[in-house]
Amino acid sequence: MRSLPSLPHYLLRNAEQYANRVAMRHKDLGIWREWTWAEICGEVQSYAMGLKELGLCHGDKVAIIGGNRPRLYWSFSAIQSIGAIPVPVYADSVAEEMVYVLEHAGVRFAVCQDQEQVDKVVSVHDQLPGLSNILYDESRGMRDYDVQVILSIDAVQNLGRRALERDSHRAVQWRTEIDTLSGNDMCVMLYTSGTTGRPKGVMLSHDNLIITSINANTFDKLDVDEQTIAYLPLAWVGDHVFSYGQSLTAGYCVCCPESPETISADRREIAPTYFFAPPRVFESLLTAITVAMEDASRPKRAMFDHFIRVAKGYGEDVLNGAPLPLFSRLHYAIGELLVYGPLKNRLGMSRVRVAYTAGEAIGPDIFRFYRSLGINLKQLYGQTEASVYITAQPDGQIDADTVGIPSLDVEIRIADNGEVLYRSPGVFLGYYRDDEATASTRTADGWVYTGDAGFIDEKGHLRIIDRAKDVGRLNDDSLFPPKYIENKLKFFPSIKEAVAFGDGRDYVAAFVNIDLAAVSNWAERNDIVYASYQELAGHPLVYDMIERHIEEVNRDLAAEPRVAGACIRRFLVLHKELDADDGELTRTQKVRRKFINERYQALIEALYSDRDTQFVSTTVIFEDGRKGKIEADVTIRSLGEVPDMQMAS
Amino acid sequence: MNHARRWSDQLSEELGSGASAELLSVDNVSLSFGGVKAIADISFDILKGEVRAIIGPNGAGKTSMLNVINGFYHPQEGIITFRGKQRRRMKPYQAAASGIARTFQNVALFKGMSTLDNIMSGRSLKMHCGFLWQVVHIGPARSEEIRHRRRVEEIIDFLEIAHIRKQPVGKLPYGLQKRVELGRAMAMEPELLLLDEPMAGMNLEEKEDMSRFIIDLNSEFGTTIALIEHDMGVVMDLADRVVVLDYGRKIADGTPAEVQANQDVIDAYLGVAH
Amino acid sequence: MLYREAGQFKTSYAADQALLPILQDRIGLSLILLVAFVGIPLLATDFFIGSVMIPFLVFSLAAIGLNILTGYAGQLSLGTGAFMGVGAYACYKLTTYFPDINIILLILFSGVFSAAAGVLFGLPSLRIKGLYLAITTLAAQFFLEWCFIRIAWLYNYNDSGAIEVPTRKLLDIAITGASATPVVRYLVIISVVTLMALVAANVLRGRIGRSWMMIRDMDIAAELMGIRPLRAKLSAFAFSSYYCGVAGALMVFMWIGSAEVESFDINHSFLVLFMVIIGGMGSLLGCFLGAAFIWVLPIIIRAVPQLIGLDLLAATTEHLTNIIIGVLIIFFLIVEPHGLARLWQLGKEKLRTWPFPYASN
Amino acid sequence: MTNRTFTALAAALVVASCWIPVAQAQDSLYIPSLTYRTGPFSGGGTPFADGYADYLNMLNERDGGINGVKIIVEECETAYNSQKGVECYEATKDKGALAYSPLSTGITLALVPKAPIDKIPVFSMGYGLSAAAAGEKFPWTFVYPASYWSQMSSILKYIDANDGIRGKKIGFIYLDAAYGLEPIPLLDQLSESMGFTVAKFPVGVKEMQNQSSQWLNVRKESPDWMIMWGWGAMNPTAIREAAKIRFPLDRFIGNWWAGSHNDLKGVGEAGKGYLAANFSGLGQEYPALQDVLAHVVDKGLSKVSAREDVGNVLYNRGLFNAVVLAEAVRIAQDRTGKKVISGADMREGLENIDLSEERLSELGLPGFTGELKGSCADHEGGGSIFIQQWNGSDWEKVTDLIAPMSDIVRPMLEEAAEAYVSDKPDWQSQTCS
Amino acid sequence: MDILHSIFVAPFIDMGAYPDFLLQVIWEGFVAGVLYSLIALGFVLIYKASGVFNFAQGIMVVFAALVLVSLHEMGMPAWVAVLVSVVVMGLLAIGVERFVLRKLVNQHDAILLMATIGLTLVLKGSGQLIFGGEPKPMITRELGLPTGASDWEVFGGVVIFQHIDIAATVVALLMVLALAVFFSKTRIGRALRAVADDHQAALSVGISLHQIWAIVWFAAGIVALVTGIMWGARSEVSFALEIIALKALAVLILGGFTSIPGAIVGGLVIGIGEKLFEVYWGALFGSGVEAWFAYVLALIFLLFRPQGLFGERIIERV
Repeated sequence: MRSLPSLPHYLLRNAEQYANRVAMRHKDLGIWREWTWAEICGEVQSYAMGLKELGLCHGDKVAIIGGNRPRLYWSFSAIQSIGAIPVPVYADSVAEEMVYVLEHAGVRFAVCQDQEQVDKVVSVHDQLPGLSNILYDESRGMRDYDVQVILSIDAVQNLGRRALERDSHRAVQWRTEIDTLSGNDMCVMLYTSGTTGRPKGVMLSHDNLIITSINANTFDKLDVDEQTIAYLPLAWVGDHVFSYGQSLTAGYCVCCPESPETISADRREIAPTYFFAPPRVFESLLTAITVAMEDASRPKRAMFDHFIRVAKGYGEDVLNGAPLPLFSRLHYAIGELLVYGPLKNRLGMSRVRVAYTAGEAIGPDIFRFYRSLGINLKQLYGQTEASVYITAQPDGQIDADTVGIPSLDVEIRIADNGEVLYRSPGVFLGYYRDDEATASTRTADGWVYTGDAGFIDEKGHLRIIDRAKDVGRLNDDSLFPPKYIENKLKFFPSIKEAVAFGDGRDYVAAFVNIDLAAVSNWAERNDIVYASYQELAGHPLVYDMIERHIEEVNRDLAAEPRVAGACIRRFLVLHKELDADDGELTRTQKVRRKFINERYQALIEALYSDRDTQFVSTTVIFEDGRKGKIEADVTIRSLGEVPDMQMAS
Repeated sequence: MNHARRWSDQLSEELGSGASAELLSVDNVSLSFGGVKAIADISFDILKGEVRAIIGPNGAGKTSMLNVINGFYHPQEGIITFRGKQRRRMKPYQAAASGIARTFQNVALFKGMSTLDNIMSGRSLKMHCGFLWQVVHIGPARSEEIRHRRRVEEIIDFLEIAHIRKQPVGKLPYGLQKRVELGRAMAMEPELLLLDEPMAGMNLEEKEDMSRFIIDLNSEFGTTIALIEHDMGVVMDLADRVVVLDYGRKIADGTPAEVQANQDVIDAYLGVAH
Repeated sequence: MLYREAGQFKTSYAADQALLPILQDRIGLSLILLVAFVGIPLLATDFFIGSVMIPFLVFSLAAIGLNILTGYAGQLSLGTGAFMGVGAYACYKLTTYFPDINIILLILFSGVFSAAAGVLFGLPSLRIKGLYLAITTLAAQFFLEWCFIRIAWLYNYNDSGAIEVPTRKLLDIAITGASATPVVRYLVIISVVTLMALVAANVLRGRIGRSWMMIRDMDIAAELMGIRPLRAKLSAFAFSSYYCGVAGALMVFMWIGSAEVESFDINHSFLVLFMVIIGGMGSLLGCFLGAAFIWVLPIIIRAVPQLIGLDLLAATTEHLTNIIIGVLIIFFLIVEPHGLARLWQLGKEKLRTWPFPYASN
Repeated sequence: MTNRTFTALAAALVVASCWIPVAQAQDSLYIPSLTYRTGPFSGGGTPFADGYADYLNMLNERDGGINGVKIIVEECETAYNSQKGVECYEATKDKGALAYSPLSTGITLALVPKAPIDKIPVFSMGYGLSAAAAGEKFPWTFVYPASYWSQMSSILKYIDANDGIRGKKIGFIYLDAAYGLEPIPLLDQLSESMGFTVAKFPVGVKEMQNQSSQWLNVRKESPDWMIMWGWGAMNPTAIREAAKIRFPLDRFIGNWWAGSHNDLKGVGEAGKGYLAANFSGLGQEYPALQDVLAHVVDKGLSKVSAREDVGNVLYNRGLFNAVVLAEAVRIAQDRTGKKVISGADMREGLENIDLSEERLSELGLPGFTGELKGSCADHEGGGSIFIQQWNGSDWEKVTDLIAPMSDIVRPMLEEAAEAYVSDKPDWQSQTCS
Repeated sequence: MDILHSIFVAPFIDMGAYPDFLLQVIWEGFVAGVLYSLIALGFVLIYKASGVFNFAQGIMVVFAALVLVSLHEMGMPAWVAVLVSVVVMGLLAIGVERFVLRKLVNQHDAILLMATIGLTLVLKGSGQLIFGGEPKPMITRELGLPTGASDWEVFGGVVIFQHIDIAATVVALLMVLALAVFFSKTRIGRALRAVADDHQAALSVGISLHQIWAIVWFAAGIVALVTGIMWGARSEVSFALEIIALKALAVLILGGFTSIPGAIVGGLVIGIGEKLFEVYWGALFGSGVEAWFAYVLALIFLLFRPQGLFGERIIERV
């Protein structure tokens, strides 16, 4: 199928081809409001006209700040339709973080969801000389702002409508203008949240998005009947592709939840057929399931456990359509009736045809758990620079440890140092105003460095070990892949976060962050009394439990020759939760390794000494914004015995 | 970009210029129960659009004052003028019909109903559809119900309680119950909203939320508010004018700053013997 | 477990406020109605229809009446029996004077008279609350009972002092009187009860129903929200008594076929009250569950010794029934004071959240 | 889960109990017995039910049934409650029930219109609808051996014979319900023709044991005679109250439901002199009763609590009820030639009943009651009663049979029957040649 | 005019014309009132101490009397039977506390009321199951209660006093006195009074709430037994008595739920009132007005004084 030149073209196509199909839903004021493609096209048209009235021109950048709201998605289309470039910004970033992006992109307009975002932009407006207008979606609290500069999307659309009324020719003009867009034009600029350094503006073209979207739709046979729920950050490439690009190209319906608190209820109501969630979401869902089942009556729990075992036994085979004895099929069918079906129903996943997880490694147990229930959960590997898709698992070829085969039209190469490179139609135009970085990432012949180390296994599936630059070596020269180790640790429900050290050291040591929900539940069952997170984290029995987990990880590591030298010798349980507000995690909840190295210098040193405890004092920012100090004596524990490599192998 | 300015600032200027109309005035009102004087000869007024605080130590007659204003108690003496109409005796439902709503010191929600129904109940006065239509629940009855539901949903959205929309209120945490009660009073779209200790028993965060709602309510919808509150910080932040009661008498009336400086008020709060 | 609600979303307030927003409930109710309207008339024995279903439906309707007053509007009443009597006697007089008007219309109209009686005896509710009011409704009960005997006009001066139901026809099929077959009477009753239950559900979810619940939950707050207590309470009395009246008329005209004052005595008030308590105050479903429980359980208890071949004295069974019902009432109050409907509600909630023990998210 | 299991079990039971086809009587005579051994009137209901069941069981034990066909007596408890009575009726009628004796005015009124539809006769012996004595209008209902109105006329005859009723004031104290209201039309009618005045004292069902105001009124009105239509706890209370206000008890006459041993047992000596109407014999000294004692009571097959209860007024009345039914069965068998008969055959048997003095002796009940001969038109049979008096510890028969004033009563009955039928267009009547 | 005459004039002329009869009516009303009061007293005892509106009080009267009579029937000497009956009522009290009240602590009033309605059914069923449903004569003579009557010739007529009625009055009086002494002079009694005001206070006296509930139910059981004996002696012991017990509810309205003097005065007002009304006005309405008089009187009374004769005025607070 020949693709159309730009995303607005797809909007026009859908408005014609799928005119009366529901394109978008939004739970607003208690019910799901619906818009058909034709309606959306009309809204976008008047919106675009209004933007033009306000003086927005081809090539202008427009920041979009907010949650998953229909009008913000329409903003993308409206902006793109007049050749301007939308720049979605993470809504939870504070004004100081935001100002860099806005300033760097040189935005002319900012489209904000509500007063909160408007206030942020207003508070830094003096640093943004190019900013001329602020638009907002929700009018609550907005009545006292200057209506000349700060105006609602509704008002803009009214402007547009009036303009259209004045001059009916404009509608035609709008379409002609869209026709001038070409596939190579920049379509959107996405700032990567960068684990290191400043965010970079990834420029993606219409073709990047359109071709990858179409390829993805083809790969998973997604069509106009899909339902998906948009709940991930607008500024993240994934949402832009899943909820915008793929929706436009396939014509399927995107549903926006009512509020962050109601996402799971809203997901249950919508029951999406196509669903993406980072491993974290699946993990916390599973934890919630486990915790909730702890409270179930004994027979029910026994039944639940039984059928979960049954599912573990042949659920995956049922999903893959492998031949099975009749009895097993029956057994599984009963389980489907009693457990899996209802469970999927509660999770809002009973209609899921394709579910993806990516971004990080997912625990194999967690991964298999969902698959065994009959949810077609798959992994993919992607990047902003690739318009997401690099590799993905095709149906029936699923393995928890791999990220699948190269996506359609994607080529993959492994560099000598183990770094993965790819080349695809989705490869970005370049970093905005940063040719140097562009050049160092993308070779002249179009290969892009992913920054991840990995290898292709015998079945042709890609396996990712770690960030290429993070893979270090111990003093005895054995390989140290920190993230690989951390992920193994994090697969235990009681461990929320882990940070491993070892590069240039004698042995591997680790920080562990307990998962409060899981551990407090465990503590309750074991009659452990505690007053605070800190006390629980320092509890000897908690240490014992963590120690057992680490021993298990060590056994696993020892079993793999490539990383067998990286067994953990010493660890500590952190007295506080690693927090994005304190800068310890990125907004996407990734560990800021460097920052932690600096902040917890004393603890790290203690890990490599023979001390049993170490005093530490940290400054934290509380939820209400006040600053405070947390002080603690953190216990350090050595593992009695590291598994013997020979025995293991 | 400096154009953004709070409307409340303008409002206080207007108040200062004395342009605002009197919404309610209480003139020489006295109330006693079997010989015990709860309110003795109190007069004060509430201007349209302002936030008026009534403060005073425990037992000062604050709640009794609210009860008099909304017709639950009938004062033995004195006259109440609301929107230019004088009255001495009035049934609570008549007060409600004339545009006075209130919340209660101890949450007085309808425990058997959901959040949604509780707030819907605030629309009772605005619903008029006849019995026969309700019986069949089509036509006007249904469209009326839906029309008001929409309005109620806006309040739910305003108060950020969408996630408890369908939960029975009895089991909600106290702070949320107070919020629902405010929503119920808002649903009446009153001219005058009486809030009896809207922040009693709340933690700091909840108090901040509630303050924000009260300010927004006052500024966005122009609702006149009279509130009883113990937290002086809150009163000083919210109120345009304050009246201070003690042992059923008025001892001070003025802006927060004036009242704070008043010696009688300081004595009353410090518990100087009378 | 049976409830699979994923994918059921509402795009309008009308759908969101529907009586049965959940698809599975709609299917369930449709099945029940199918069985009730088609299955039972085709398959069940006359005994089952005549002595189980018809009384069950009549009492369900009476229980709806009482539940509206007690469960929804919070006004405890012990006068249900008498209000049923007013309906029955009114219907008798109406059909005497207007023999040509369809008896179903007359039955429905006779409720108006008991509604009027309800309003009259509801007047004290403005000043009297709770148990005190319950006792004053006893005045209604005993005074009306006395009227039913003393005012011979009410029973057309029959020598027997009882009302005897004449045969009345609809489309040439006898629907009252001895020649009306149980199936025909059953179909009439179930139609009336279904219709009236629907009406009750509609009224209860609207403004009027809400005003009753406001008065019940917090009468002071309700008044300060603009509800006029007298109007709300009296409308509850009227509406409730209307239902009781129609139930009474149905009881006499469609079930027993004759009635003297004993048919409306205080024990009936208690019987209906038990149904409401066991079924669940403030629940329409509870009315049906309670009526089924109180009416059908004794039939089962009576049948059990026979089924297992035990030769118990009829009287012994009767006493045992009393004891069992009494114990069950206490048991239910201890286990679930809000009745069978709440148990069903909890069970349904369990089914909805299955396999989780509660709604965790 | 337990909850659901319970519900399921209950549902299954209902279904089972309601859909299992009822066993049709193939080779037996099925006679249901609507009893009330519970409730406020159980004091009267219990001995009646005992006598009823014992006689039929005696026939089974002694003769192997009637003409060799076993009788099945099934009790169903009504607690004197109309709704339960109807339920009992519905539950038993399809088992081949031959006749119903509901022993309650309320239930009788409910069953009378059903009888012609279901073709099962109602035999309300000395209670129920007086008008049912008119057989032409009520082919399916029988009130042998006398209607309330006949009884009232006999009682008035007794008063007239003893004291001369003209110019006297007669007090009528009655249960304020359908049962007590029944004889009032006749009383009013006769007061004119016989020249006496009537003072009425209703006793509410709830006030049965609280009659002091009624009797204060009696004292105020000071009637010459008192007649009582009472039942259950009303009777002893009334007699006590009468004694309290010193009303002469030998001028206080109860109807046949107000003159049992149960009523007077507790009153004892204080009730001495009290009179009551009756139509069934007293004591156990009848051969048939001896048979009952020998074949049933002594074998432990009876539910009577004490052997001496056999022969009590209500026991014997229940027994008499059974005698009439058994006799009707025999007649029906003779007339139809079938051994196993239907309800319709039973109706014929009842209509052609003929208990002559001779026949009674054959049955082992010589002089037990007056002659009873039914016919198509006459569903009352004899109509005679006798008066008995309480001697402080037992009843004594003090009069011979007193025939009713048929000349006055009969036309009134016919008229009442006419009135009953008038507003029922498709009522099934019969014409008697 | 005739009607007005017969309502407002004739009855009083009647009363004046036969004062002896008027006295008799009042006496009869008084005795009935005493018995109403006794039943109401049982209600009040329980309501005061546990806040339970004991609907089963009426059936307890029947049950207690039935136990007594049946025990005697089984051959037990009368006074032994009385003692055993007391023990049975004690067991009943403990059972009710243990299996009903304790499980329903802190429940709503209405729910507790419903529970006692359930209890009514249980007592009714088990009473009939064990002792049979037929009315039984009270063992008046065996208990040494007087029979017979005395005449008092006055106003040219005669007033008859039944000795059993006099005895009932005396016993009721003694009962009230005994309760008064019990409440004011004994430790448990004081605790009971305290519990009516404040549950915590009672605990400080060292008696558990459970014990207190058992004790008041026991006390109410004894009141029921006495009531049963007296009423049984006037008529018979039968389950029909239960309905009459409902009249005690009207008495409670008049007297207030928590006032013992209220119960007594209320009982007498209703007893005397209904007899006077029935005898002098009843004929106007066609007699039988006693069935509703008490309730209608209570209703009218409530309209003017919702808090009862001895209750305090309720001030509603928000």
